[in-house]
Amino acid sequence: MTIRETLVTSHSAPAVGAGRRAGLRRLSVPAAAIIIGALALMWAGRSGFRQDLLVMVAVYALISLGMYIPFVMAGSLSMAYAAYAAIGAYSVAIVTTETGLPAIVGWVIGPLISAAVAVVLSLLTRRLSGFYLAAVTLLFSMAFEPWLIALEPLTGGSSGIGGMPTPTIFGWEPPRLLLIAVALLLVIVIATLIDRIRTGAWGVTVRTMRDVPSAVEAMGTRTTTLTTVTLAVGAAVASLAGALFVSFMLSITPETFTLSIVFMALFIPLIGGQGTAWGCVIGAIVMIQLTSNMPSVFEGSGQLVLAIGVLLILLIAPAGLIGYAKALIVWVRRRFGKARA
Amino acid sequence: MSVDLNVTDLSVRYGMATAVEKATLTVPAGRVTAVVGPNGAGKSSLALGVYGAVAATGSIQLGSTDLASLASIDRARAGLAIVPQGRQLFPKLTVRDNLQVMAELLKLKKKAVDDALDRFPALRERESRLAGVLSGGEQQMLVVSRALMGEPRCLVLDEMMTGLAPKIVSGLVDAIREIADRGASVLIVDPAIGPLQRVIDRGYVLLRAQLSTAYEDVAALDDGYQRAMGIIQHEMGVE
Amino acid sequence: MTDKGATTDIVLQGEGLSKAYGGLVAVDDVSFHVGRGEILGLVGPNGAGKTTLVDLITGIQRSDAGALTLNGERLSGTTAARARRGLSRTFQHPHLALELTVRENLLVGAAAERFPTWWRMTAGVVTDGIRHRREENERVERIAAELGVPGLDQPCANLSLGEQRLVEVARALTQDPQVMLLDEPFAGADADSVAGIIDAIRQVQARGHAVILVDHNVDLLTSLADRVMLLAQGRRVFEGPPAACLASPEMQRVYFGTAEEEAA
Amino acid sequence: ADDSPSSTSSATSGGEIVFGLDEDSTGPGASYATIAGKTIRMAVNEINAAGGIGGKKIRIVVGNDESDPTKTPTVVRKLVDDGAQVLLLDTGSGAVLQGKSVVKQAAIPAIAPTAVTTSVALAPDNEFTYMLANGVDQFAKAYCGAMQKEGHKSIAVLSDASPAINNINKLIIPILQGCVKVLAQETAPVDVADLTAQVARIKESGPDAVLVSSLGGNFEVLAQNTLFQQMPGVRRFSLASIGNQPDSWSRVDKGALADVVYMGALDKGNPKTAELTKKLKKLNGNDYRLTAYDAQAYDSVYLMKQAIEAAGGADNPTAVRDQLNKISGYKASFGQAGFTLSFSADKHGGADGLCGLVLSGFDKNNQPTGAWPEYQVPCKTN
Amino acid sequence: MTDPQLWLSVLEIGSFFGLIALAYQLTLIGAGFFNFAIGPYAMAAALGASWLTIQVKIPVALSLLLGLVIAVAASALTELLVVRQVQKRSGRGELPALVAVTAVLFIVQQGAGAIFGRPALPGQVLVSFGPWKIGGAYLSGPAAVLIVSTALIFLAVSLWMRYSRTGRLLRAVGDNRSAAALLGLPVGRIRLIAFVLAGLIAGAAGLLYAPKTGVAFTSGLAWTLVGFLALVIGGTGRTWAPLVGGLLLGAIQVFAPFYFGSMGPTTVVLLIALLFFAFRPQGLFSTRVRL
Ligand SMILES: Nc1ncnc2c1ncn2[C@@H]1O[C@H](COP(=O)(O)OP(=O)(O)OP(=O)(O)O)[C@@H](O)[C@H]1O
Ligand SMILES: Nc1ncnc2c1ncn2[C@@H]1O[C@H](COP(=O)(O)OP(=O)(O)OP(=O)(O)O)[C@@H](O)[C@H]1O
Ligand SMILES: [Mg+2]
Ligand SMILES: [Mg+2]
Repeated sequence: MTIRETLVTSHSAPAVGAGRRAGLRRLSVPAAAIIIGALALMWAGRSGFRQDLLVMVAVYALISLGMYIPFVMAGSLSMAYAAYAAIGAYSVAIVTTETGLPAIVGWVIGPLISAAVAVVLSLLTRRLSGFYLAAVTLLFSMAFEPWLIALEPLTGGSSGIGGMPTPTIFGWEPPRLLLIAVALLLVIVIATLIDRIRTGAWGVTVRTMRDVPSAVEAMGTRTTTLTTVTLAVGAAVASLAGALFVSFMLSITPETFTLSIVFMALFIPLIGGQGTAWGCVIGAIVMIQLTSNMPSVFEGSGQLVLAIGVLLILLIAPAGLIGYAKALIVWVRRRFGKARA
Repeated sequence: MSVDLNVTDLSVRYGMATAVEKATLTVPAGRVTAVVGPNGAGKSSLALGVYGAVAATGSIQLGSTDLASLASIDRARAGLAIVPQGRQLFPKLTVRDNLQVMAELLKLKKKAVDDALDRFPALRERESRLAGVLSGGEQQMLVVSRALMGEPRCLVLDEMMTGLAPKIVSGLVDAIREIADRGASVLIVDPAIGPLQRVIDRGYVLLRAQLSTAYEDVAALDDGYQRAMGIIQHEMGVE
Repeated sequence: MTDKGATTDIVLQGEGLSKAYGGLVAVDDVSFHVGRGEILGLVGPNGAGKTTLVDLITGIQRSDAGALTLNGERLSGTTAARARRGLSRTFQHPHLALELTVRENLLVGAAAERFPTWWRMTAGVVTDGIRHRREENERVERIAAELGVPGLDQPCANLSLGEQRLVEVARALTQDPQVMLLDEPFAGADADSVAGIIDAIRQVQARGHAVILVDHNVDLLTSLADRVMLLAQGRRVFEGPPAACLASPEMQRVYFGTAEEEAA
Repeated sequence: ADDSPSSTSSATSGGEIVFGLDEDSTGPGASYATIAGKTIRMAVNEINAAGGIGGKKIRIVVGNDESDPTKTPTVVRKLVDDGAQVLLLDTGSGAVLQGKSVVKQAAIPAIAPTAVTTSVALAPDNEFTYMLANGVDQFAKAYCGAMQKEGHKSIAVLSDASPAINNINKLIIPILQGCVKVLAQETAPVDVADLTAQVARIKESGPDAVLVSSLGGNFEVLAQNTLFQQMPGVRRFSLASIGNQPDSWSRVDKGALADVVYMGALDKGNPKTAELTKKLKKLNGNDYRLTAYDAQAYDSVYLMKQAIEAAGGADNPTAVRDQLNKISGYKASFGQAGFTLSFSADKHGGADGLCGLVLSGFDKNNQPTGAWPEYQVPCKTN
Repeated sequence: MTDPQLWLSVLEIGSFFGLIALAYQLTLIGAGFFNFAIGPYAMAAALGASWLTIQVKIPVALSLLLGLVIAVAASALTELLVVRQVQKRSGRGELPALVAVTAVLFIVQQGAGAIFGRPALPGQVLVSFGPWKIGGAYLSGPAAVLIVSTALIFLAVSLWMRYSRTGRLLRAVGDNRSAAALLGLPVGRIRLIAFVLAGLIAGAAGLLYAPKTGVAFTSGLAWTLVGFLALVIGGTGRTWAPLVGGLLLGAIQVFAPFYFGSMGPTTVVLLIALLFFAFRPQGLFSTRVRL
């Protein structure tokens, strides 16, 4: 039995209530993530670049976590996530520069607005199948940038918003590393939640809806409404990504979150492994490594390296890196077991 | 043209699961052989393995032709036909086009399509409708009709009667008898003997991937099947 | 043959239901009713309109004419709305999420009642993120055991078709509906599965719910049903107790085809 | 990658001076950013060949943000981590705008050689960010002069919907309205497939001349072609892009550019321009077409050099920035003869006066003819 | 809507959108997902042909042919090396394949940029004729060629789909892949044919359209997006649907700014699309079967 065969056969997910052991395991993954996050913070140290890499990992992870429920689980491809991230970013930027209210207000408003927009878009396309959603949200994404520009009094028009104050807590300016720790924690919390949602009844309903909407409908759950809810939840999470970005980069322009980020975010869950929400986190790390932290030999090759990397992962690790690791463990165990027997 | 189908040591595996383990059976020409067994026993895997639609190991001989080395399309051209279980048709093609595809695959004359349509009046009436809007039974008629195109030398019928009304079933039973009488070998695969009682000549019981030895008449087969099921229930009770 | 057929109060009633596709009238002015604890058998030749009638009742197809009442109140609206009012059904060809496990497929049925409104669906995101309900899982396991559904933690894609059909029936059972509509549950089922399904139907009946049963296994159907309705070319041609139905000339003519043969 | 981030800056301060170059070499801005990038390297080689700055050689560290503003901050920090002591932001305007605040946080002087948006050099967050070209508000004055000269009473504007162009229009159209009537303003997305409708509306409004305001590229080609087809003989004014993008000249219908007057920045009469042309032709072959990108890239490097020399080295970026603020009267390689660049604490756009602007034209073969003989802005400071 | 110039523009860009959408549709039928790399195929063909003519100085006719070869090769390789392999490894589900072709999109785009250069190049024409003035409207030679070729290509493809053996097999494979495989249809070969044909059509679209504004390596993504929209508007039910969708999208893009120019073109297109989808939920043409 080769690893490849293991990959194919070890697909079957573990049971929902596989007992007490699952309870322990449930905590072990987030705990490991926290440890890795702490190590990452140590690795970053005082290097602004490395700190930024962590921030960008968090940003990409949040965008793709936002896409995880609607796209990976429910199968509805929305192209509006760039707009949602922008909404989150602008909310924080506007709140901090214009109102004098604490930034957290922006963190709340942004996701709410994004969710509302997602609901409207989804209601408008509710009678349509998946591809229409993609088309309409694509058009929405294209129209969104001009709106940002046109709403100049609010958004600063084409130059965007700059000159934001660094985040403070009751006047105290926490060190950047601490803020990054909070950002990573946010990602871990959301990934944990979404991963848990995935295997719960709600998540299972959503995943069933993707393949057999008629069956879900026949059991009494309105699929159009459920789709709308998934899109709204996704939009809210993606919006957090924008808020996070602007809190560290301290400025935002209409061109910051564009369609290309949606295409990037499409890659992420598959790189990490679509079988779990943690795939988004792993995928974001790989993505940032491939785009922003390559040895200088690859400098100037940009998307090419990324795209080739994605293809290689798809070919070598069809279940994503997490899936590959799991298969590897199964394979090693089996070999080891056989050797002893 | 009457040829026997001889299957030796046929195994079908899905990853690590074994669906059929070294099955050896004969389907003599001119006779209707059945493989019965409970759900999940591996009957469809056996049928598909014979047809070449799933990977299988072992030898499959149709007369002197070695089928195991052929791709499924070549097996079809060598005279092997299958009624697969489930809705294995092309829903967005018209009824006629569904048959046309098969005719082209087997390089048959145009008339074969018309003959196939005429096998069931319901199909003829609906020849230009999309196959996907037919009722369950009508779809089954289409699949059966498709398999009978081109006068196959060997027929593999997987749950052929499901979803068909008694009137149609009895017509089909007669048709199968006729086909067998013409010298074709017929393999029927089903979880129940039921209305097929009339047409089955001999058979095997398939239980958890293991094929029994041949039962040379229906009564013996029925008896063997019930005994096998009894064993299962007994085991379950004990467990 | 059971003789529970004292059908006092009507659960589901249809009046003058019709559905045409172009020139083809699939269901033609059909009226029916089914009472508490009653099993209504639906038979008819292929293409008679049985599945279409079930589709009309559950709202998967819109009827051209006619009205439905459930417990005396008008039944209309979307499929989901009707399901929430107490209808559950199986599909003639299983509609399962093949990549999900059997357990997960059943869980959808068990939990469906929890997400009736957009608000409850939204709340479901949070509550399910925090706690998974054990009772739903237990229900799934109980029903799977009763029916003898194998391989709970296997993806449905790994099941044989017969096993998938059984899962389809099990899923309808996890919902504990007022009216259960089963479209050919016995097709392709082995003896054990048949016994399991019969048991389940009896239980549903015993709880006072109604069952509409479509199948071509007439022996089984007539032994189970309290009343049988015969459809042909979309019309109701006979309705009555099973024995009467079996003996009726209509049944012989349109369903068994014996009368026709004699005529020919 | 290197695992000791803190070591870099101290290690490099010894024998060399590190220029950080954020070059969009593969993204949408690649077609012009690579032109500037090449010339930046040429200028650096030239300085190094002549002994470097104060005896220290310049080393370039490169990043690529693909004109994607989400990446720009990270790329800037990477360059800083790699030891960059000054920065050249050779990327799209949107990216530069997003990068401004990070540049400020890092406190390293940065010049955006190819930037067109004036906000690059304006508050907020502009403490360390500089640009060279004339602000587009000044374009308007030149256009006004030319329009008056030709007797145009009314114009229509056709622009793409990019934020940069929106920014520019916001500045120039109010000024233009002071000298001509603006009858119609049509916009279309940058990647629009057809402009017939917009041009039809412009035609209906009946202007004396048309201003095409775009980032260049496909949009400009389409605009010039469509205007030429539907409104032949009507004078067209254009921004700088068409003159700086030689690849678009051959894509426009033959003869269609003859009616175009664009806001060039190159004048053969400027001796420094001629000098640079010679250098680049030697390097890249005789067919080489000098663009304003080349000139601005070249000047950016030399401006940095001048500031670093004045600061006595690049170890203290803030000192370099302060010296940059003191540069005045630097003779530019672009603009009309005598055009100079100066900076101060509150003037981060380098151009002195209007004569960085050179109204230019094309001939019947779509080849630029250099300074437009009809009219040029006078070089007085404002 | 009386200005013939506007209608000509609709025809011109509509034809282009339609061709791209047709290429999409063929791979959609053959492989069951949207091949987002179609736009880059078209771009690579056009950019490659221009580069071969201008830089390598190969005769135009030959470089146009080589342009087509580039697109066909790119498309065929996508199927053989990427889609087929990915689907083999990750089983059913369109997600991995969709993501894989998105990666191909970037690879073709950046690859073309690296090989043929990043500056835009003018499109090449075999013979130049025109422009003509038709009733006051200006029709350029390349536009006329584009419109006529589009009509011919659609005619050919729809005849092929309906009457040829391979066309019918392609529809069958697209309809139910597992049934096709079970019966022994040559699924792999038919899919490859679909990809080759899609590459051919995409390449032709790129070559025919490039003379309008030239082509740059970044054009691929833009073309991918408009083609996708055209296909969605048209629906996938008929062979002609992509053309109708393309023309409709063209009409929206031309007439919306003409009548509502002040509102911002993208917003208008969005609003019209929403209205359209509200009344025609399944696109213009679609085939529905029972559940
Ligand atoms: N969407 C549709 N378009 C056209 N015809 C349809 C459609 N749906 C059903 N029909 C036709 O209506 C008739 C009734 O179909 P229905 O599925 O209800 O039959 P049924 O009684 O369930 O038959 P079976 O026993 O074969 O399942 C059939 O002849 C079928 O072809
Ligand atoms: N694709 C698959 N992957 C893994 N296991 C499978 C797959 N298909 C079938 N199996 C398993 O193989 C066994 C045999 O399946 P098969 O379909 O041959 O059964 P069958 O006898 O035809 O049953 P039925 O009467 O239900 O049709 C079953 O236990 C099933 O779970
Ligand atoms: Mg089977
Ligand atoms: Mg039916």
